[in-house]
Amino acid sequence: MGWLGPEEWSALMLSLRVAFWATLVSMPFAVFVAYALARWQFPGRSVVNGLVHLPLILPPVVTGYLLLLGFGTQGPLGGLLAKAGIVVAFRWTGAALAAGVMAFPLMVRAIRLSIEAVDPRLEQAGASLGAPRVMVFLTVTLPMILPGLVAGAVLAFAKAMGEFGATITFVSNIPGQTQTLPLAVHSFLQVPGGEPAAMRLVIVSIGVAMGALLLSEFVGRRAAARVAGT
Amino acid sequence: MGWLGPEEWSALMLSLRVAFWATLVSMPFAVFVAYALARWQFPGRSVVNGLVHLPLILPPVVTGYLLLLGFGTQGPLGGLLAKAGIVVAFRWTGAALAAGVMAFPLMVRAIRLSIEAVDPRLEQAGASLGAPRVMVFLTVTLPMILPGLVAGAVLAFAKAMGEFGATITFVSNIPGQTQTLPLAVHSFLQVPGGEPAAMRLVIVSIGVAMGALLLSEFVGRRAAARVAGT
Amino acid sequence: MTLSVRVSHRLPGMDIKVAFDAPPGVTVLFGRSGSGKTTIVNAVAGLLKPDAGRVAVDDWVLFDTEKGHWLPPYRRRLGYIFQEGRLFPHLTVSQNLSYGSWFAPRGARRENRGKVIEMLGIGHLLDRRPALLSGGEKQRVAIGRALLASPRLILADEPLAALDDARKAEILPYFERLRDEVSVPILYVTHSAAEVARLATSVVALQSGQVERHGPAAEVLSDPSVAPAGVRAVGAVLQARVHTHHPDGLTELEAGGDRLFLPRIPHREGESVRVRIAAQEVMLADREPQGLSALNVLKGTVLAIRSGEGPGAIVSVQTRAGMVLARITRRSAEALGLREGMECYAVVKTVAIAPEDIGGHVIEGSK
Amino acid sequence: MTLSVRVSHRLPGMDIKVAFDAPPGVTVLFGRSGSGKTTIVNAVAGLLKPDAGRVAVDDWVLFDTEKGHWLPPYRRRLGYIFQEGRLFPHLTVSQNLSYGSWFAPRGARRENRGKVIEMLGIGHLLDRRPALLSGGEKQRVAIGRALLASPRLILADEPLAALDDARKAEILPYFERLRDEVSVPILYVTHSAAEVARLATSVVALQSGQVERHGPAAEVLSDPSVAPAGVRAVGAVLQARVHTHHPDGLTELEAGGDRLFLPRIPHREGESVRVRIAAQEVMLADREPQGLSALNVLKGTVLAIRSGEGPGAIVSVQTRAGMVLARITRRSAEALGLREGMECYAVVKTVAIAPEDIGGHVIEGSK
Amino acid sequence: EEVLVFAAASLETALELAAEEFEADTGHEVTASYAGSSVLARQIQAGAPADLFLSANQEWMDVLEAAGLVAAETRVDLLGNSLVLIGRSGGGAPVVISPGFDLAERLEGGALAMALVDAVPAGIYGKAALRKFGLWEQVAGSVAQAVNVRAALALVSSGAAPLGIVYASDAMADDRVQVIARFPGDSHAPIVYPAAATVTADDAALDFLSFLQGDAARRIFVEQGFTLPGE
Ligand SMILES: Nc1ncnc2c1ncn2[C@@H]1O[C@H](COP(=O)(O)OP(=O)(O)OP(=O)(O)O)[C@@H](O)[C@H]1O
Ligand SMILES: Nc1ncnc2c1ncn2[C@@H]1O[C@H](COP(=O)(O)OP(=O)(O)OP(=O)(O)O)[C@@H](O)[C@H]1O
Ligand SMILES: [Mg+2]
Ligand SMILES: [Mg+2]
Repeated sequence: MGWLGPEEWSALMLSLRVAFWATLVSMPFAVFVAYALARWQFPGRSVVNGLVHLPLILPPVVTGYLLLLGFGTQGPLGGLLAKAGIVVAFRWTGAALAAGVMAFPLMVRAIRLSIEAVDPRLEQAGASLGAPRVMVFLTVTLPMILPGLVAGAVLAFAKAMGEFGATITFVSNIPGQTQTLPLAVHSFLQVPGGEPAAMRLVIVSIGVAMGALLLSEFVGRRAAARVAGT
Repeated sequence: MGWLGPEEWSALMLSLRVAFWATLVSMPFAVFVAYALARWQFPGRSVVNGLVHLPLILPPVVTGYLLLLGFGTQGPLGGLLAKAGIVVAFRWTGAALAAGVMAFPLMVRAIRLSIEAVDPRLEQAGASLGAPRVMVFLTVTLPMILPGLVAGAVLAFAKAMGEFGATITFVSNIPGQTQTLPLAVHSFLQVPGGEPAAMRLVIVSIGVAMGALLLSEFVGRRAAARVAGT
Repeated sequence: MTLSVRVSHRLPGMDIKVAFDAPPGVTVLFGRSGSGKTTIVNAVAGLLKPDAGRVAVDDWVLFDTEKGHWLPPYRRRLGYIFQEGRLFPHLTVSQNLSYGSWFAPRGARRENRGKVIEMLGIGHLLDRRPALLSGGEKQRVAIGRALLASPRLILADEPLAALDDARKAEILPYFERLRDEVSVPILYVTHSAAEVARLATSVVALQSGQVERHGPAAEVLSDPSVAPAGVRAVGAVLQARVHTHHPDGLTELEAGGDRLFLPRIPHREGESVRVRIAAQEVMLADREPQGLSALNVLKGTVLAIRSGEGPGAIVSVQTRAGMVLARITRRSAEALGLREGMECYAVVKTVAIAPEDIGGHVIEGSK
Repeated sequence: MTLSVRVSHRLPGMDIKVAFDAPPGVTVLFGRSGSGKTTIVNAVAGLLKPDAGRVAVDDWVLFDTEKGHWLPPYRRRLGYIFQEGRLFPHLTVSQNLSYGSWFAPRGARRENRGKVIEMLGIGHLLDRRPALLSGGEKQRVAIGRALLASPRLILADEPLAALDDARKAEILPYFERLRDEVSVPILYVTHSAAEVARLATSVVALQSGQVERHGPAAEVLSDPSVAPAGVRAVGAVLQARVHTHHPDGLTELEAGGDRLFLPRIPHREGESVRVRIAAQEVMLADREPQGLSALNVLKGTVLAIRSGEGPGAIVSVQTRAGMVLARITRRSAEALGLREGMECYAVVKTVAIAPEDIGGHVIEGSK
Repeated sequence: EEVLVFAAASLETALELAAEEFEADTGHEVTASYAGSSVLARQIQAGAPADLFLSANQEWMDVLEAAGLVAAETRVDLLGNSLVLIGRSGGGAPVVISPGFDLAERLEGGALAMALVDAVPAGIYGKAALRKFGLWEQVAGSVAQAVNVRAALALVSSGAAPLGIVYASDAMADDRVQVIARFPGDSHAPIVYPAAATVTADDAALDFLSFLQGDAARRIFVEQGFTLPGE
């Protein structure tokens, strides 16, 4: 691609990969947590709720720092993951982890709002027709929260595309490995005369995110229209 | 307060003020934009939608930089505001503006999801009983989206409490004026041995945000329960 | 106030195309499930913008697609009782009831809130939210909400469907009063023969989005070939006066010199009432019946015999009390040798006249 | 299969406390709006956990609070037709109909989908989503969804409320078949006298959350002091056989040697049918009536005369065709000098027997 | 072979040019991660696979050395820098900073852009220099502390702040700003960029470290406005 240099190109591809996986992998957890928060009463509910929101409240640098402590090569969780064959420290996987963690509260909130809007009487109807709880969730709740799921996913994706502070703190700014678009933008801004290059990358990220947004609007509207019946 | 130094105390108070106003002032705009996106078809809908999400997509530094260009003393919008007696450059008002802008997409999304979940047939019922559009909104839609509004507000508040990149880029770090908690945390983290002080501030922000969260849960649940009738 | 409706609208799977002018009173929309009743009511309410049409009450035009005129719903001053309730879930019953009055113009006629609440039997529910109400309670609140909105036009889409007979009997008179005293035009959807017979000034029978038959209630209801509410709805209405309340629980009416006995009705002696006598409750005899349990025997002459496709025939008999319709089998008609001008006796069981078939007031075209 | 229900539950504003054992067949829950019918049905369905109680079908216990036993709703194998539809908005009509079958055990008896769809008249709607259906269409889909779920217990909460008479007449036989052939226990809520009369094996009359009266349908329905569906529901059921279809549109039945004429019914000649004759459609005479349009005159003897508080009395007359009930005024009873053992004639208009009062099969306790 | 350098963000331009030459000379590949010194130091503490660390201040290098994460024998003071007061281009005549200088008046009510004065080296040096001339109290309330020295530069070049204190190397890189005054080298602690190899570094990394101390690299650094230690 002529317009983007090879490094920029690789930053773009990396960002896409990071954002995609961050969104995809965190989605099931987000759905589960959102469902639990919306529908169950359990001790420690507030604590879970608080934990979920933590990445939003903390300065990203702190989140990154905590991730570094927990998931670094020396960190306890990092060790666990490494045993499972997943190395996150200073890898793109770590960038995805950081982006996923940062985007998690947004996703959970969107999904939770949607779940709370589902009429429990429809879920009851499902149960009355013989569907066990899990099947009620899959056949009634899940399809009905699709618009919220899409909204949550696009929020998460956008956030993941733009995440900077936690990523650079956690996995550093290594070109080709952890240098996502925002980090590349940041690097360009550090260099005198780097603004045009930075602007180019900003435009690229906007383009990608807008594409995702348009797509999600389309999907979300269709899902909503299905339910509204129009 | 013994535990916090006077500077830290002032950073806390400033953060609260910034987050409070950022949330409060952006709320009506967010409601309006969310309603427009949810219920109206107009040319440029996608553009508006894209613009709203921009702060989420852009690295915060870029957002801060754009704010600086637009709302700085030299910026066109900054000039306009200054004529209206509102100076934002290097003031806490600017920090609030930055936080508000960063939190805006989160608020809009939450509110929009809630609006989309309101059954338009209830709004029709309102109209059939003689309520003009605005009154239908105020008496039917608004009360019904209260949970979403609360969710949006708490997301925005949390985000505003944690906002760092755009704030420091836009209004710098002026103790007592623009040094919010995250900026103070950041400063502490820059110097070796600053971690304990930083951690103290982090704990304070977590405490504040959890308080807001608990309150919002309570309000949101009550609002939802009213509608659910239990 | 004449309600004039002209609506054409294309739905996937069905074309709606109706036009009718309804005289003052209650216009009942009648038709099988899916025949387009709600769609038409929605168009009148302004909740659906039909492809083409015009709806007006006298010269107050609600919309006219040709002239590009469209009154938004909130300016139509409606009392719309929706088929599905549509109560505001975040408001208490009391607030739901008040909702319309918040927006009613200052000078508007107001229904007596206390009376409406009492009639609907929802006084003990005022502080509840709709989610905690039973199906019928919801429906009653929805009725109250519409009635208390000071409407200039009432749209009622099966308002009594979920209610028990006793409750229905309490609410129906209210609609009658609106029709007769307050003269609010009412567009009323129902499947119930009793409600049609009791309330309708005119009936619009729909079939697949088209008007199948339209005319004054008495006329449509006495036409066996249409019989929109099923043949059971065919009947005639007599104008009578309360003569005596007897101690054995019967009320004696006087109609054109003839006497009618009914189970006690609430009207005062001397008051005039409308009595609907369903055609299928009437037997005919060619001589005065002896030793029969029926107390009401009206002497008259056969005016006409109309038979449809089925085994039945409708015989109109002119009595001193007014015209009475009888639905009998063609076989009986032949056996009795009925023919126009012949003298005969109409026999009506006392208990066959149900309380919900007695209305308190005169309506046009009812005689 | 006996349905045994014992539920007590405290609601704000009302205490529900009921206990009844219902014989196989249809148990009709009857009562005014807000009397607790839906609450009880919900408890049986497991959607509401009552404070205390036990519900069982024979020895299959759905729940028993005392023993801490609670079968989750999805294991109760229900076909619950909700008062408010509750169709899945994101599924097409066809998918809504299939929903229950996705979870039915392999071996479960399946209704014939095509037949159910045809009976409900929803074949043209299969690809639509519920939001695009009319009120009655939604209700019909909801009925289909429940019937096609291979239920072992059917709960029907006013399933026919929004339907026209013609449609009701098409659907009622299906419930009869479920009752008689498939013997699925059915708990049925309705306000309609015709439905009670037609379907009910036993009736539970509720008042403010308490059982007011409970017993076999025939018994409860012929008791004027309760008359849960209004006195109009009182009636007797005759067992008859289709004798001849006459060319003039009448069907002649034979019952215990007596003849009954009805407007044509669809049953084949020789087939046996149940005919319900509403008490208020029957007149009594002390001699054989002459020159009367009624074709059905049954000779019999007075078995009992029961009068309630009103002006009416219920007279049971033993005829060769079976016991017939007549609701007449006390005044007439006196005028005719009716007393037990006296010979009399029951007169029934041919057309007064409506098609929906004819069922195809025998039920216990119906004779 | 690959060399992974963790370098302070302000070194980026110069280091990239030097790395290019080194790569051309040796065929090794240099990858650099640029971020704040504190961030990089913490990452090395957390086990980052860096070969070289180029810090913008001594403290973080001290921390790593004390922790035994960098090889003490490889530590050198690679570069120096000087502090300047800058304004927008065409903004007025250069001055000499002295205790009597009316900095506040020169600000005309605007902000003085600096890097974080308690956290980022450029800010710490700047604050010390202002103190030395007795100017700090004058302006303390109007100091806009940017997240790093580049951001402080951006505040000036965008016009948001009339004046700023940055490194000479930064001022040179942006032609929208001009140097108004230079702070004498003795007005603050010496500005030094220490460099060291980590304990896991291989030969290629050590080669690059020596290359950075060689003439070719020094030429580049000077061109970019850095000074050499001891000069
Ligand atoms: N969740 C609840 N909380 C409080 N009261 C309730 C609740 N649900 C129902 N009720 C009340 O309990 C009573 C019985 O309700 P239920 O729905 O069982 O009535 P129903 O007999 O089905 O009436 P309908 O014929 O109107 O549907 C009603 O007065 C209703 O207001
Ligand atoms: N938005 C829609 N899109 C497509 N078809 C529709 C829509 N709304 C209604 N219909 C169809 O139009 C027909 C008429 O619907 P309508 O609601 O007017 O019927 P109805 O006469 O009120 O019936 P019911 O007595 O069952 O309420 C139905 O067949 C229905 O399926
Ligand atoms: Mg309808
Ligand atoms: Mg109910």
